[in-house]
Amino acid sequence: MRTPPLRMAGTAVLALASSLALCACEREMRRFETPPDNRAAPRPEAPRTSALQPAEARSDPVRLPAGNGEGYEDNAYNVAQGKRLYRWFNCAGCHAQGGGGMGPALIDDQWRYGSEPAQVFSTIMQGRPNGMPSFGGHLSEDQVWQLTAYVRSMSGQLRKDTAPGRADALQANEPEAARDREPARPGAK
Amino acid sequence: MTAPRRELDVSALPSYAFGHRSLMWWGTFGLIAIEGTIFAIAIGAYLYLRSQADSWPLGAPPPDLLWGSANTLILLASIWPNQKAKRAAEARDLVRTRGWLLVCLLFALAFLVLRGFEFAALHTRWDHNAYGSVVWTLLGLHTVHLLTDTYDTAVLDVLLFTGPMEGQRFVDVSENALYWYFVVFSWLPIYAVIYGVPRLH
Amino acid sequence: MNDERAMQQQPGRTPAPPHLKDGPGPGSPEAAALDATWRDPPGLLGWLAAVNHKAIARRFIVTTFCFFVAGGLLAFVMRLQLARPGARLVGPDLYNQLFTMHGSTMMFLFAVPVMQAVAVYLLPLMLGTRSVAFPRLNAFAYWIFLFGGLMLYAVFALGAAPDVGWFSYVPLAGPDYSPGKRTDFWAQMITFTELSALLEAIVVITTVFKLRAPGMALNRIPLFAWAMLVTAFMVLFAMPAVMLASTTLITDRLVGTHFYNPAEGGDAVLWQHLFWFFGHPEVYLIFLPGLGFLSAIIPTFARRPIFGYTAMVLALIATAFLAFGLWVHHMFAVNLPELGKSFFTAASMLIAIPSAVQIFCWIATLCSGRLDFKTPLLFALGFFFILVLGGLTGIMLASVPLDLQVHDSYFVVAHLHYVLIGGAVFPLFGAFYYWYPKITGRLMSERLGRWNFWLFFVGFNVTFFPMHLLGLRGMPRRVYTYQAGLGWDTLNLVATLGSWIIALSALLFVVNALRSLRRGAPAGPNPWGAGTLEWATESPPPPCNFHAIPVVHGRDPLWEPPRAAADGGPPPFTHVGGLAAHTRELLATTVLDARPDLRVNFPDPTIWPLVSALAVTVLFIGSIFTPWAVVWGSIPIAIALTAWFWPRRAETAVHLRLEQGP
Amino acid sequence: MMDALHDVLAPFGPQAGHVRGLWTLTLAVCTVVFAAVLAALLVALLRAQRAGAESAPDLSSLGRPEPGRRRSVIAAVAASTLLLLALIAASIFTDRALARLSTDGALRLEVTAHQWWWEVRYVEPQVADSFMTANEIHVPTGRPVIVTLKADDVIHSFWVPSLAGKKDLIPGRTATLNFRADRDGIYRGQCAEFCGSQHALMAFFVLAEPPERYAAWAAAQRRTAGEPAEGQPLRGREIFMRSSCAMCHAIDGTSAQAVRGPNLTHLASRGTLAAGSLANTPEDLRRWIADPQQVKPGSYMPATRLSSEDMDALVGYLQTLR
Repeated sequence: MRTPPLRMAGTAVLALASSLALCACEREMRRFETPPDNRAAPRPEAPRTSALQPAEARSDPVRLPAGNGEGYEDNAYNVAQGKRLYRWFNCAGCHAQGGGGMGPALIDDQWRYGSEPAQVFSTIMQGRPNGMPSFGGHLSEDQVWQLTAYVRSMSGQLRKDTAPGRADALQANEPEAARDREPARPGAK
Repeated sequence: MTAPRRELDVSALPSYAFGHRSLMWWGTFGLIAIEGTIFAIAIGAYLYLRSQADSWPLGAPPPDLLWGSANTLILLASIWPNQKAKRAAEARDLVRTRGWLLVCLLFALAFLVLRGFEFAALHTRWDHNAYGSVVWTLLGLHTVHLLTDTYDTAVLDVLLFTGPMEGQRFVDVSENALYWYFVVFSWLPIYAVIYGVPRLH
Repeated sequence: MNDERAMQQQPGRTPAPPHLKDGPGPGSPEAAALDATWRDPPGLLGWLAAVNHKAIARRFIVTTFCFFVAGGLLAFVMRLQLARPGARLVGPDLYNQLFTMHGSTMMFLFAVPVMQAVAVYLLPLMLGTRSVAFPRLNAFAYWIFLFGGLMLYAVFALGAAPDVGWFSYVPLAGPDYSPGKRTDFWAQMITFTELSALLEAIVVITTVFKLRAPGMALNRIPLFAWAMLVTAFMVLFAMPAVMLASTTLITDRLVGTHFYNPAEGGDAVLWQHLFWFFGHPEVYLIFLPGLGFLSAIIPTFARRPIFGYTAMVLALIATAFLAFGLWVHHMFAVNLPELGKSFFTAASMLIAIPSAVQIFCWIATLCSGRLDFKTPLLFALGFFFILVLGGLTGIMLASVPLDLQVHDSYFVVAHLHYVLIGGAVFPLFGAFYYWYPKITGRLMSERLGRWNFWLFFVGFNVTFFPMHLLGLRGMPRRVYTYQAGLGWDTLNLVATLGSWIIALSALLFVVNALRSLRRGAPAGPNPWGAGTLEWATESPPPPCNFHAIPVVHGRDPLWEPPRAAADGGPPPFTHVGGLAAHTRELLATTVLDARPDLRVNFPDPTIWPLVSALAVTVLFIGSIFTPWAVVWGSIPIAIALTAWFWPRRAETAVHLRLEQGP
Repeated sequence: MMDALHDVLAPFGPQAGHVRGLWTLTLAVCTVVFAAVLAALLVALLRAQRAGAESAPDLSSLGRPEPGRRRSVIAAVAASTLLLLALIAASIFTDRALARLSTDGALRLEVTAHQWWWEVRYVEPQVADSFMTANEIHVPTGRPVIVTLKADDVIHSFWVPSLAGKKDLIPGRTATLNFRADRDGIYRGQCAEFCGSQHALMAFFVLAEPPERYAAWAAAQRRTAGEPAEGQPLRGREIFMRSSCAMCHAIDGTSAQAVRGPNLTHLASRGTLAAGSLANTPEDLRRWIADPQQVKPGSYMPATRLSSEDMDALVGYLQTLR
């Protein structure tokens, strides 16, 4: 006697499940093969100086990448990889845990060179005048996209269910997943 | 030879009773065993983390005694109305049961309000360090029990005022009081750990 | 509550005239009234509202068995991957999900719940009563278990299954190394299933203590009931540890607590202590009910009462106590004080003694009995071979030096499967063949049963015995592949072949179970000539289990019927009478010697346990994504629980008519 | 690939030897017990009569006790208890023996486990004499070794079956493991605690050599990488420095000093690549650099796509790092 509501409930559940399926899949997938378009050619023109300063910023005009980092920001694994690379390549050396230091703060999203994934990507790839080194050629493109995703998570620009939780380290500030987009913090260079 | 059918007539037996004769008592006993174990293990975790740390508490002064102690007193005092309610229930005196249950409820609410101040007086947050995490967990666990038992008492009292009445309700009141005693007495070791252990040297 | 009214109007629910009291046996109008009273309401809604222990237990058993099959298939895929070195059938990510799902399924969704499910079906029948205590709580426990298990498999289908092992060691399972929600789903699955197990423990304890038939003093209850009682008490004290552990893990991951962050004063080893304080008793939670099955099967097919009843009971209790004193033997490779380790070595070895006592008592029973070689007995005998072998390798693992060599190697994989499959699954299959006729009214095919047993026995040993050698040759656990030329190839291939045999035998079992539903020979009340009370009523039992609750005069009531006193004194009571037939009224007896104590009103079927379970599910799953779910999620729960406990005026009126103060 | 020993039952040092002894004893006892129990069961099954379900149960045991049976059960339980006590004693004595391994003039190592490789640091009194390597531990035969165990990320476990039992490496804690290799040989070890995607391919090797061979090897390891010859090797180093390699790896004597991946100063002197996943041949090295995910899915080494002559140059340079 109660079939119509049941059928409705059924369809609702189905719809919910399928939408869940989509987000869950892209959120949780771990692609272990290297993307075919992944270029990491060495950079003959710029000699490497040190691990912290792989190369001076490039003077040639900024080239934005084709894509906008699709498949990286909505994937928890890639964001986590980005967090690891942020630690490995000592980004904290200048940007601290996002609070900023020698380099600008990253926990607000008011960025001099734009906060779009593509802009962050080219900032990392090509470097910026007065400090930000160019990692192009020293990092493979998927690594840079992973870093980009993580850097954006630091200012709460990512979905909460892909942004990282706390690290197994001393806590500078709250976990990325707990952050909301903040307005620019005055004084942060 | 096997005996002829002979019936054991139980129709005259009581249909409810207090204490361990009632099924409710055993249900409550089970809950108390579970919750007690959880508290014990949480305290164990606290002491374990302390044993791993060079200094304790980590990066915070010991919590202020004021609110915690005040709460302990209120909680101990709340035994009295509970005992009254239990007695009244076991005497099947509906009016006095209602009344005393109401008093218990007031105690519980007062306690919950103070509990808020208690959290503030911990001087740490769950996400500061392991000490903060475990203290908040201990206090949080106990608060959850308070909340549930308070809600339970409230529902029961509303039922006594409005709902259909039968003897079994008195048993429920009596078991509710039993559970409240557990909430009270489980607090004492937790109080000792949260407020005492950080002051040990 | 319009659904309540809908139920009141169902044909099955027309209340019988209140004057009817039970007592007259089957066939009487009272009997018909009792059946009408205790039957679950018809219709879909009635099905969802069911509280009859047999209905819930049947669903529970079927559900756990489905999880068993699912977990088995996962293991089968793992064996295929490991058949050859360097195979690429599944990659590391999927493999890690497979073995995590396999372990979690078998431990949390099969082994413990299936025992409780069988107990929920059998205990009231064995103890001579009409329901488990707290039937609505029992229904709630089933629903919550079902939803927890479904959640885990849903996320597996979505490629978001946990992948850090059923033990989820931090920091690998922590926020820094397990991104995404995979581990959170695992942690909440724990919360679901352990909540269910804890509630079932309360149900079992209360049922065994308060709802026994008159005369069934504690020293007369069937050993299976003893085993379940001891198990239930172990659950009360073991499960909270893992619930606390999974909660702290999820708060570390979601709200940034630092229980397991060494940099902020946390400690990864704390997790291991919490987990294994639960995890080792867990093994005995699975093992003790298995012993209970054997103690039910062996006397029946040896045609004599069990030898050494008291020793058996004491052995069960001793096992329970010792089980809490040996969790550290899972952590010998962690640098802990050596002296402590020696203590845990001793405890881990001495726990073999209670098991030995029971094994010897069973052998004594068998050798002085007259044997009836039916399939259940075959599985019981299979237990002796496999469990004893597994127990002996367990003694090896209890020794620190040996453990440091074989710990976390395939030797342990072999050991734990010998213990768990030998100690739990073989008795469980035996129990299934033994009680299937009681549950369905038909016997399973003996021929298929023997094939089922021998294939399982052979396949099991072919699969798992080589793993001992693999471990000794240095093959670690939880590897998704291995390189050629390490001397592991052949043994792995053999193990995989064995897994095919097991799969075949499991298939035969399913076929047998399904075929016998229709084609099985009618069983009658007591096909095995057994002595315990569940065989006193017809098969399948009527909704009220017993039309007249029997009075018990011995440990095997059907073998020791009441006898007229020789000196011409008053004849002994044979059955109980005087319980209302038009409402769910039950006899409660005293804890120790089961003297009649109370007439207890039992609640009617209701939809609210299901609704509450759904509300709890919303909270648990919501809290994976936002901590605030704990706040807003608790409101529907409060509402549902209140509606659950709120008495209906109609019911109360009925109760009042029967009320009698203490 | 190096064919190496990794068998609990084939010990090549005192530690594994003690355990082997205990194993033999325990196995003997357990076999006897197992046989005895099965024999008893078999006797029971053969002696007992047969009967069907319809036959009346034998209730005689209710009336009178069964002293004979009780005695045999008690005897059996007593016997098993004694055997267990004996095994406990044996286990504890073996423990003592393991602890008694003399560590005079021991070689000191520091092993740090990473996902999914082993960093090995030889700690010498003079800092200058200390040196780093990865996934390959050379030890002098007959000299005790004290290994300090640390973990960089998650829990791992250090296990060389032929030499000693395992020990966990836990972040935030340190542990030590002592062993001694009494015979020359190559002993395989592998991570025994599940540690993520590549737990399966996280092997290492212990090479026990005569003291003089060890000394020569250590001396070679202490040398920094020399200037590569003009042409291909030199170009290879340029590529190394300018591609992603230098972001994670160190080559002593060059500006590459990163510590995220294995130290490559003497890469060519090692038997395997990627924690025992590949033989250290030019072809496999190429494969590994070009696409690590093909060899070790989930490993943290990024693919480096180079033109084939660049790759030749790079591999050529790495081959010179002996």
